[in-house]
Amino acid sequence: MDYSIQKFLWTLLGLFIVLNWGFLMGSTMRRIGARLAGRVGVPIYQPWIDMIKMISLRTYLSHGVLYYIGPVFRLVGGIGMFLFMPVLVGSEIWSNYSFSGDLILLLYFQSFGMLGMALGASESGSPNATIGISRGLAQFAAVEVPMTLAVIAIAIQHHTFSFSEILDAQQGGFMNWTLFTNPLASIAGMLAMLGAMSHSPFNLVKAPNEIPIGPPTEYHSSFLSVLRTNSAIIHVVEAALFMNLFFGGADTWFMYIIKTFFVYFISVFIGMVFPRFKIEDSVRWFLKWPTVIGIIAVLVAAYWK
Amino acid sequence: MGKKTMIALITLALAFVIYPLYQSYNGSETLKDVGQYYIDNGVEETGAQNLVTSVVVTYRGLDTLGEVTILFLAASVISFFLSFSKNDRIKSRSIRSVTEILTTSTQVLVPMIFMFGVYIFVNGHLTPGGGFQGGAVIASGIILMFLSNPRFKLSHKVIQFVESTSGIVFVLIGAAGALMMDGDFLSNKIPGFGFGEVGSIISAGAIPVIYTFLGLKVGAELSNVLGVFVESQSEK
Amino acid sequence: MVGPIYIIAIALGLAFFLGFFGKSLKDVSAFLMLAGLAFMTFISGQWLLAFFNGSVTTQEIFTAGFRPPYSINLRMGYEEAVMTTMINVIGFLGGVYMFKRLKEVGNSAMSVFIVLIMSLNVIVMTRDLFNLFVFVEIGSIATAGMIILEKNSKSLQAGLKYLMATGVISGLLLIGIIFAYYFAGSLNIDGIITAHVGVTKAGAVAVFLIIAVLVLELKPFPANGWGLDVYQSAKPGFGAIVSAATATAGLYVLYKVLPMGGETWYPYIVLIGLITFVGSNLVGTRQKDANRLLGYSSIGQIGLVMTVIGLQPILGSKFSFIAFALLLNHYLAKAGLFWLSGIIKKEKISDWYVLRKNKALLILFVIFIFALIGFPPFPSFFGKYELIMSLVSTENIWIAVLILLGSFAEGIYMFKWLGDVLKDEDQTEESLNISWNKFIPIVIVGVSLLAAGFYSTPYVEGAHYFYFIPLGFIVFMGLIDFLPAYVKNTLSIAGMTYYSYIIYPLVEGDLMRTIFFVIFMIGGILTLIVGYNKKGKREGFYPVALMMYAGLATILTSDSMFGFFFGWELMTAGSYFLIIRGKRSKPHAYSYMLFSVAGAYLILLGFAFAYTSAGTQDLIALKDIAVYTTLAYTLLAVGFMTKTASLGLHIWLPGAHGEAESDVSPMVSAILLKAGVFGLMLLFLYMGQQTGETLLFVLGWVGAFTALVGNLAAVFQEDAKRLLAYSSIGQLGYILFAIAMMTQLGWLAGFTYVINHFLFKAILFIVVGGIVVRTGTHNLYQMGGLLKKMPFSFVAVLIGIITLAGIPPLSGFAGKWLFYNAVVLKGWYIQGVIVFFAGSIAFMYAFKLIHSIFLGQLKDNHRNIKELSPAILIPAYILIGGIIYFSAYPQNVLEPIGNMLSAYFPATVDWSGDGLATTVLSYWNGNAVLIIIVTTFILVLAYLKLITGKTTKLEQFNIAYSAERPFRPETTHVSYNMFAGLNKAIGFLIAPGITRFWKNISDMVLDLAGFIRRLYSGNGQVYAVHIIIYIVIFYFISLG
Amino acid sequence: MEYIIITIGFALTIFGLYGILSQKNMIKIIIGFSLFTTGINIVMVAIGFIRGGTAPILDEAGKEIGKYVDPLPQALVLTSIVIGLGVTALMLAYVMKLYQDKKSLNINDYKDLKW
Repeated sequence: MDYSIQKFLWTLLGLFIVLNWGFLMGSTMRRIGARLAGRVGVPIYQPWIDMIKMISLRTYLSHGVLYYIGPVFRLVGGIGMFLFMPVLVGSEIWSNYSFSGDLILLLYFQSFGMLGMALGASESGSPNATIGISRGLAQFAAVEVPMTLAVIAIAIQHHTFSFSEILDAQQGGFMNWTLFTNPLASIAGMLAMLGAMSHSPFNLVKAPNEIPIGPPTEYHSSFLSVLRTNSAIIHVVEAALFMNLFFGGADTWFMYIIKTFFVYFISVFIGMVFPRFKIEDSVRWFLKWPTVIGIIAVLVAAYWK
Repeated sequence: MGKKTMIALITLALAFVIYPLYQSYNGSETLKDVGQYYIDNGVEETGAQNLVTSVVVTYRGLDTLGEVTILFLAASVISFFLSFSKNDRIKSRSIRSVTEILTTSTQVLVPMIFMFGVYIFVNGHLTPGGGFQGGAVIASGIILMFLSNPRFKLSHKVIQFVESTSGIVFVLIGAAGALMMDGDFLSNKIPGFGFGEVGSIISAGAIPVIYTFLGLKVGAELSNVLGVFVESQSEK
Repeated sequence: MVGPIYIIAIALGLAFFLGFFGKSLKDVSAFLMLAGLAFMTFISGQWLLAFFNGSVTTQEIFTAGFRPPYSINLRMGYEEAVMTTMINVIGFLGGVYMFKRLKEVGNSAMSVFIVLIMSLNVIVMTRDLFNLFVFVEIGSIATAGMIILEKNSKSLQAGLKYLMATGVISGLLLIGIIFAYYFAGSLNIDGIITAHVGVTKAGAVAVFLIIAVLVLELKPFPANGWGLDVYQSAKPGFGAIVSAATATAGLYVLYKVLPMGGETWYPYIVLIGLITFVGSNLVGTRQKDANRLLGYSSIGQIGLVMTVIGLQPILGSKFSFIAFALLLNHYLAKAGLFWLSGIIKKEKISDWYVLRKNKALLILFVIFIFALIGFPPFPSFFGKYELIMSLVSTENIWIAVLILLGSFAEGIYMFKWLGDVLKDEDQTEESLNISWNKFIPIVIVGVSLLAAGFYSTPYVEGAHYFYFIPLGFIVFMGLIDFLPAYVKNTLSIAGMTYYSYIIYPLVEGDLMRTIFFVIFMIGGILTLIVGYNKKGKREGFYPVALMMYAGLATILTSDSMFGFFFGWELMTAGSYFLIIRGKRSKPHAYSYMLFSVAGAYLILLGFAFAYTSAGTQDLIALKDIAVYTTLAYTLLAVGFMTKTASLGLHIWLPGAHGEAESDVSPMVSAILLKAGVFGLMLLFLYMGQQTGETLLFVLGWVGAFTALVGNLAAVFQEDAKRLLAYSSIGQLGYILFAIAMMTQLGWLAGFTYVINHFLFKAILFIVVGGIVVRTGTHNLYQMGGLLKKMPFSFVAVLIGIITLAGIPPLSGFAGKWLFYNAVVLKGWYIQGVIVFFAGSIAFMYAFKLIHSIFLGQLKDNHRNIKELSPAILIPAYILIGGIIYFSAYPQNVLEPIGNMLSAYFPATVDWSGDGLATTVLSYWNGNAVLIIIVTTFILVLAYLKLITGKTTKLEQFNIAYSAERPFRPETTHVSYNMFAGLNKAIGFLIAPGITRFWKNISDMVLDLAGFIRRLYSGNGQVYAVHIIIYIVIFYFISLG
Repeated sequence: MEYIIITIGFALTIFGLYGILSQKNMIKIIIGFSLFTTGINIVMVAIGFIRGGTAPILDEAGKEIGKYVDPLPQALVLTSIVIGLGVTALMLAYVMKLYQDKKSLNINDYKDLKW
């Protein structure tokens, strides 16, 4: 069978796994959150039901072409991130399309989906959407700083931007994880992740009670289903990204699931205990502590090199 | 420190600047070679026994031409003021009363003054004096006329005519020198004007002629200036 | 040949002769006067010609048939011939100009005028001191007379002040002369020179008095209040004579008499000249009265020439050209300006907008201004260039600096004036009535200025007639300005295409130049195409646009520093006029010009250092400059950075680009800025990594902060075009940062940004400019929802901002990728992070732009708006084609550049056949990324289509909005202060501190000027005191 | 003898200058100018002086002495006198006009042009 087709099918499979794992993880988190709040919470299979419901809706209202294209952009953004990142360490089959670009590509590809979302949502003309987007962008810009610092620190440390090499460097015992070999960078990175995941305290972007669910305000039915699909994927992928950077990646699907769950859980857990930041506060916050830590991390790394 | 004192100081500073000149001066026994040259060759070269005249009219004739021009300019510029004050000219000037003595003495003196002036510039190449001096004397006669008769008016036509003719003659004589082969502007070796015998009226080539016209011109110009002053005057 | 002596004979004869004419024959006398002046001109002219052909040698003219020192002699040499011709020509033209007025006043006025001109001739020719004195007196009396051609109390006062001043100084002159005779035994200048009277103290004082007085005749700053009053109150027609003819004579006399004192005096003349040039121009900055302003400028220019005269021993063989070029330039330009003032008849410079009623006069005015400031192709440009070169190469750097300062001060008020003329609200209906006799002379001097510039070419190393070819075309375009726009547009495009075709061989083979060639020329043509959607004549647009492109082409093709500078200034001038065409762009064009001029002077100094160390004008001289290395390179870098609008030098850009016309913005933003980049790149390549270590490091930081501040400011803009303008600042910051790294990757990134910025900024400015015109507003929050009206524009902008934000798969990402590698390899981590932060901010304003214009709520007044015209969209889409190609095959563009760069830097990136780029750190396959993303996109789109049934379109306001339907788009369109949160957090970073800084500096200058000019109390007596004080101080400096 | 002359000359020059600079009445200023120029003229004459010399007129009277002063400075003086006269006349004319204009002879009243 032709290699490229083979590759394509394997990747599709991986995508499918990730998607469902994303759904499962999401509902689990909601249950945990509910328990912490003393509620029962949704059943585990809730996301699948939602999907079916949304897709099977009859009425499809559209604000225009971009409103239609927006979710596509968004999902491509999510899938793309999945594609450009190897899933399992050292596995040729599960390396997806990471040969066409590395960490840098991934960092900038985040914006792709965001742009699409922004375009689609703001064509709807709903002020809530636009407000949400503007906040999202501001926060994203701030989060980028510690993120970049962490990435650069790692790049200095391992002298590469390529995932596979970063991962290889972390193999052989958890003491080789970046988390331990380069704790400062890891802290900066993880703090950045909180923003990237945009859970509370950094979820003013889609502040549910202030501007009903923010950017996706106007979305419903199949459009929303696409967005949900994406968020399921993106959560896993984001988690996987940090897993690969700091937690030595995963050599089996089992490790993959464990670690992503763990990483994701951190962000959610912090979200449970902290109140929500105003946008300017979160921007200030990210430009303060995480940035300082990041800078120190970079300097240290540079010094060691 | 008052303004005047400051100005005094500044003036003194300038005095200090030029003091070395004063200091360096010691009346000399001998002439500079230029001066000596004039003494030695002046008479032969120009035929005038009054060397000042020969220097004024010949050696440094260009200066003299400029001099005349300056008077001419002054007169012309001041005559702007006439056209200037066309509008605000006071027709009826309050006339001073003039005493009998002044009028009579004027009638006696003016002709003699004119005569004297003419004498001075005609003999310019022989005795002290010359065109300018003579012209000035003539102008003084004119002043007297103005004083004696406030209504007296100079005829600008006449003045203009005298002025222009004499000026042109001067220039022409100068040019005549240049037009001759190997000749120079304002040289007084011009055919028709013999050097004659030094010391007599008819001598020194073109000098007497030039001086005569200079005298007329200067006289005319000075009187012109006076006239303009008087006319554009408005006493109330 | 007619002897020079007849100048005197004719003039005086005529002057006296005019007395015969009564009031009746005024016409006859007037024509006689003109005839006389013409004949004088003829005499001196024929001598000039003879000397030019070398058919005669210097002639001594003796008077009275005796030789000097016993009699007065005149001299007619080459120099005298030139000077007298200049004087007589201006005399004749002035006579023509003042024809009517002189006739009114009468014969006496004509006589005075002709005598004045004659006296100036003699002053130039005479070799006898006392004779000099006499004719100087004639000159001043005649001047005092001419002043009151303007019959009012002011001119009377000016006349009296003038008489008092000249009276005092001529008295002192007389003392000097008589003692010179006393010591030298001769009045002949040559005799005195040979006598060396200066050896004794007293002799020195005598010489001092003579020189000091001749200096004072030139109205040196600050002892020149009387002169200024003359300029202000006299008839402008006569002001021209004073400024041009009298000054020429005076300067020549100084030049002639200076040897009497020997070498020692030259430095003092330099000092006086410099003080005059700088001081006079400085004080001029506060002046509001046109004629007095011209007075300040005249005195300044005369001071400059005086400086050059004093520099004679230093300049050596170049002296004649420099002095003559500067003198002639001043002579023509100032005469022209005074004559213009005589036509305008407006005292306040702010009333000069009436000049716009007559295009020809306007153009002449512009020519004169630019000639005075020393722009190409005017003689002063060549003169100043040579002057600075010689000064610096002879270690007289401070003189050079002061001269440039003075010129800059002159620029301050001249360009203020020009701006007022070009832009001020025209409040009057009355039209200019121009009589031929006033118009012709101005045209003559204007044309002579151009000719003089052309003929200065052979005297300057590195100058070619080649540079004048485009200028010729520009003149042609100016002449056919009456044609409709589309014709001229076609012609311009044709012209540019052809010229590009001519010069391509010059850049061929040099990849770096080729890239900029494409940007400048092809980009130029594309932006010109946009011009097709302009209706009407579009007067004056094409000449200046072409001027800018001609300058850019010259910069690109010139192999000499001179050529580069020529092109640079040409480009500056052209872009200035392009920018000032915008409705509200007067102040912005002004600050643009000031920054450009200052920058150009810095560059000039840098070149001078290079010339000093290398001894050649070839650009290669910039390679390892030996003298003042750091200083030289810093000057050059800062000079170029004024054009790239780096932080601190950027304040002109937003307004200049934002307020410009819709198709000018792309020209000045996407194309013009690259000239600065080109300069910097050249500089860095020549400078090399080692030499510029610290400088480069600093520039790196500057670049980073420029990027941050520029982008941040863009985020908070509500004005669409200013947003783009600020974004340009940011982008140029990236480029500066990238090339400052001086690594192959850094430069690759730099080039990528250069190309990308050219492509997307051109697209964005073209389209947004078009939209601004369509919607009739600059404000983003007044647009919105235009997507449905202008889909093509939307796509163009979308592509633009994706590239801008560096989002994969488009070519913007190539820059980012190279950047990351470069930064980590170079080790500029922190700067790098700042730049990346700036990058994510760029994404914000990119979104704000597209959202506010195309998305959100459509405004009621835009309901029936049309898509942009093809003239705009076609160029935009051609550029998009460029982006797509670059995105799909980055290798094809970047690999050759990389190879080119590996000549200068170690190669760090290599390309495999299938478009995979690898560095030691990282890899990226643009081609693959594009394919993957496009495929995924299609699949996902198909999936969505699959799961989505038939959609129904919603009404505009049919949205979930706090449970009610908004009814006004204004209240629902979120755009104003969009990123309030960010502003609260880090808005303080863009507090307008830098603008305030420059404001304070300009205030300081103006206050200083205001303080100094209180010297000019207006009291004639005080001016006399000034003169005495001046002499005393001069004495204590020179002899004390 | 000649020292007295030149001293007087310089003194007049300086005094005249002081008058020009200090007096407020324009007529007086003009008088200052005449003093100034006169002083200079005297200096010029003194420059041409030769001890025991007589006027440079080579008639019998002169020939007896046989020693003459320098004729050149005298010629120059003649010229400069005339020039001085021209200037003075012109100044007077100006002052006259200014007076008709503002009815004041104080130079401080004529400061319409400044800065």
